[in-house]
Amino acid sequence: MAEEFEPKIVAFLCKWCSSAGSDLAGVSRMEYPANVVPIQVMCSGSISPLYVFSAFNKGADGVLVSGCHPGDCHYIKGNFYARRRLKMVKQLLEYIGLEPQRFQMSWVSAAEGTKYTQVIKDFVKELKPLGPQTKLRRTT
Amino acid sequence: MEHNLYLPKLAEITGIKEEVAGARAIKTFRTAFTNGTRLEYRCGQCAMLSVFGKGEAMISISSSPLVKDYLQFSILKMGRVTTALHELEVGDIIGIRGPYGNGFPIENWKGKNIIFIGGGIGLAPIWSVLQTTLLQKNEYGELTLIYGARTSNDLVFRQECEDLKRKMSVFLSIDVAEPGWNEFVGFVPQNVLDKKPSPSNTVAITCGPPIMIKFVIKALKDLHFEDGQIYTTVENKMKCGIGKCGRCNIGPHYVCKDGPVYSWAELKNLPQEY
Amino acid sequence: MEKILSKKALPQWVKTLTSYKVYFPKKDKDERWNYAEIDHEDINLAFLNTTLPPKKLLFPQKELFLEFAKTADGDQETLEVKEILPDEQPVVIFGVRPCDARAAWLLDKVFAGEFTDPYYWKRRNQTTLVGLACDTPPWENCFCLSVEGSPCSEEGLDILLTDLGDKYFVKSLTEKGATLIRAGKKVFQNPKPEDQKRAQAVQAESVKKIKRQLKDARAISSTLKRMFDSPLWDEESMSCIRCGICTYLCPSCHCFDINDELESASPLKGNRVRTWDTCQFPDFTMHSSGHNPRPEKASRLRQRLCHKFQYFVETYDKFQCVGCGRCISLCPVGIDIIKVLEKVNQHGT
Amino acid sequence: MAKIEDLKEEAKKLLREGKVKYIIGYGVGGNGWTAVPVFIKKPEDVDGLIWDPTCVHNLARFLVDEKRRKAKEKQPDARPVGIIVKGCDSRAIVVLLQEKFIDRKDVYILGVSCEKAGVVDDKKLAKKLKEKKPKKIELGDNGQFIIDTDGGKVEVPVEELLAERCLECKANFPVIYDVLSGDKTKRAVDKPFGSLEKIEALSSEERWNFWRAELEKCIRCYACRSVCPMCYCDECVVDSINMAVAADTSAEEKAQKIKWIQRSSESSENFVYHLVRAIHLGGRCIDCGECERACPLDIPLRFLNKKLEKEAKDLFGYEAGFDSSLPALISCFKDDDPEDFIR
Repeated sequence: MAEEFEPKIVAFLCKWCSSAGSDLAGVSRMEYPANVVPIQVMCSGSISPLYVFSAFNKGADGVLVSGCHPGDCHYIKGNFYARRRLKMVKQLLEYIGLEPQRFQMSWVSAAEGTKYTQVIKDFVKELKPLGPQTKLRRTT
Repeated sequence: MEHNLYLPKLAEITGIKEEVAGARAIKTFRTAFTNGTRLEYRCGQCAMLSVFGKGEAMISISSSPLVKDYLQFSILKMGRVTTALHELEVGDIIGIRGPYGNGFPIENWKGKNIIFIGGGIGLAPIWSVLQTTLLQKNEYGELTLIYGARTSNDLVFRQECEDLKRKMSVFLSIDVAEPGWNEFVGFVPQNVLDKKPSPSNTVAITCGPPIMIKFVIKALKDLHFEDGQIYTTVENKMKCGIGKCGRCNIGPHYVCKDGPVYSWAELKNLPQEY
Repeated sequence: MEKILSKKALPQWVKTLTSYKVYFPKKDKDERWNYAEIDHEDINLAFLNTTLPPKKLLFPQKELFLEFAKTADGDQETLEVKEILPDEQPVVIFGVRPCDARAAWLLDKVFAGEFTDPYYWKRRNQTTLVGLACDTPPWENCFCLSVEGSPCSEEGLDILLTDLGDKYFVKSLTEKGATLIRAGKKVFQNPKPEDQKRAQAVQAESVKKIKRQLKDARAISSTLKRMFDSPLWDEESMSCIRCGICTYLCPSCHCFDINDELESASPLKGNRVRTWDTCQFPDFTMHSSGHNPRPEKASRLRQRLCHKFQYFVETYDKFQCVGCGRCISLCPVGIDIIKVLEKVNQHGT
Repeated sequence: MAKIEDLKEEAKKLLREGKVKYIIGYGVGGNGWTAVPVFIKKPEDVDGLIWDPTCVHNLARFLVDEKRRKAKEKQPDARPVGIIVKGCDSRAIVVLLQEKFIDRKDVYILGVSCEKAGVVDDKKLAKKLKEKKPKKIELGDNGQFIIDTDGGKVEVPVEELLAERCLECKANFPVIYDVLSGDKTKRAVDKPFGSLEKIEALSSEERWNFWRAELEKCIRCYACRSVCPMCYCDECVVDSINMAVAADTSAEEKAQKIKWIQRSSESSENFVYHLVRAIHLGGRCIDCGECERACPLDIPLRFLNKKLEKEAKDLFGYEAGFDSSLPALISCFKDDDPEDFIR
């Protein structure tokens, strides 16, 4: 059986919620695909669109930005700003022709270990049929 | 196709001496080519050092051409490549291509007194000439070194300068007084005016920050030095080193190829854009 | 060697050039042309001039110099540096206007001399330039006559075609040109005497049609020498927006930058790459200390004009400007090199 | 198009009384008929000012240069700068004010109304006139441009030559001004985002092939960034070469500056550059169309910013450049901002 395509996902996880959620999933020995390269950031609001474009440029097959649920943000408004800014990023990426499923956003609180694994499982399942991301990847 | 000019030769770092610590760190590197070859060069010429992955930087060769077993560079930590160089250790491999530039015309200074006037890292290009004239002491007149830096911690080749005092007159200076400092306090141009070197049968070489060179030349003119007796180096930004990439020019001259050493008689007629 | 080539036979000639990579001016959109590798249908030379000059094929925006890679076997790390030269591939560029070919001839001077540039010369030696004389000036800002060029000049070209209506008068100028003609020999006919006369007539006629003019350009060189500190540069560069159009689109501008571009940091792998650079960007001359000999727009407009009309003249006794007019027509704020130089002349006298 | 005689009188008065340092306006360019930016310092030069359908430039760009020049002067001349603005340009000034980049007292705004016309797209004009060389262009009385060329007078309905942005114009007359020339008539715009439809109608693959073919041509001359009044950063984050170095910038800072993209115009990195620029203009771009006009290779850059302008309006009800007291698009939010895409 040809060795199956394993998508590489870069996930920006907010330190206070999503990163803690992923730790909880780990501590509770939950099974979920190991395709994720987690990058812990102080807040989902600190994600500059340049990080997303650069991740795709450096070869990511999927990018996830995960932050706290609205109202839980340690900095009160960070995730609200992220929601608006990254919606613009999503619309722009779709507009230039990148497969929409490649860029996802999610709210995962520190207690939602299971939701974190579910988000990752769904994400990998959606990315597999798409194959490697060749559009924004640097070739030379 | 003969040798590709842009292709650096690999060299190993054989020795690193930390001259100055702190923000304006300076280190002296000794290098030897991995294939054992030598570099034929004149004092005052430069070489393009490559740190692969970071880029290239044009650095003047501070060792004398008469010294055969190493090539020495004194490097101030300033930007991307020089910072990368400061992070290297003995045994690491860098690239060296060159030599570039015209170098000092020391062959027509036989029998003349020579005054070296340096500021900060400006002593590096001077050191090559100073060592060469020192090794052939009998062919030249009296040698004098006037060298200064912001603080005593910023003085390069500090120990070597102290040893030099036995062979030639050395006048050090720092910009602001410090406890335990008994030599001149003030800027290098003031130190030159204070020491009043005589212009008869003398050549003056000055290297350092552009602002210091400007005032040193003014000071030497006040001491009745002729334009042709004053030499300096122009340190413009360089990338190719062979007069093609177009950036280091002052007027029609490409400093990397036609310079960096200029007498004030020549430099005076070129546009003052350096 | 002079020949006649009927316009209909042009595609046959191109078909015989199997070992060459063939470029023709291709219409992008709205009357804009650029050189592109052709597929055999759209071969025609009814074009004005290309936005990007043939320089982009001789001196590309990106040129790989060398490749470096660190391979770790055990704790022993070895660094390997490999030279990358442009690949062996003979190239033919059709539809080169005489001014752009003259610019290539100027670049030959820059990249030769005491230090020859192996990358430029590898491409230049394997490229054959087939010129097309301008019977009418392609653009309104052409002023090749004023800078010692002409609509039918031959410098830098291997073959010069002159349009005689339904056929071309073909003049081979170099060995490379001759081999190209020999490759398609049965396609050509021998010229009759009246063809030669017609060709000279067309060329003489084209010289009269150049509208824009830069009066006594040679006098400008000496005037520029005295104008270094003139306030004219501030006034004229006030509207400049410091972009790279006038230099990147200029057929004879050759400034470049060399940088290391990483594929991966550890293990270290990447290339040293040459890319176009422009004297209009502040970082062109900025020392890493932040000191910049040319900090303001004025000093950079002065550099661009002095390099082309004074420094190059003092070094090679030639203007580095070929009068193609691209920098005039494509400048977003309409800085006109002819107008500025005319003001230099007025200021000078 | 408004006749700007009243504006010229105002300009002469301002210069005579020394109320403004200089006036940024449009003058006749090198080819004798198209407009170029001019900087008028003396009252007698004011007659050189023109206002016609070739005044395409967004002069607000030069307020950025003025601010940089003033920052370097030892004793800065605090007088405002006079500037002639069309409707779209005035919205650029509003955004600069909204972002506190310039103060209102720094600018004396001489507004001109486009009324029922706008500016001409030079490519449409060239296609229409073919070989004829234009010498002058004016607005006729009943909705047509009168162009006299070396082959006689040509009359063309306004809609056929207007620049795309004028066909979708939201501000026929300046939204902010000290003096206004011409009356406040609006031209009806049926589809404010009509030009986007042909791209949005394409499939995802087709859109990708369209943008890849276009952005592959980019030679990184950065004219789109240099001509844009909203691109006023001293150091562009996505530009691998320019860095604002001051005397106290440490060596580590210079060494550790991240090169997000390389300097060679490699296709995927052209995307990163243009996408980051488009996002940084989200909710700030006022569609003056200068980036597309300046691009020497005719990359349709306007469509990147126009898309985000449409998203900002549809998703967040935000329109740039109308109210300088509003917070910027991405520095505010609403509770009902869309979050359907969030899991």
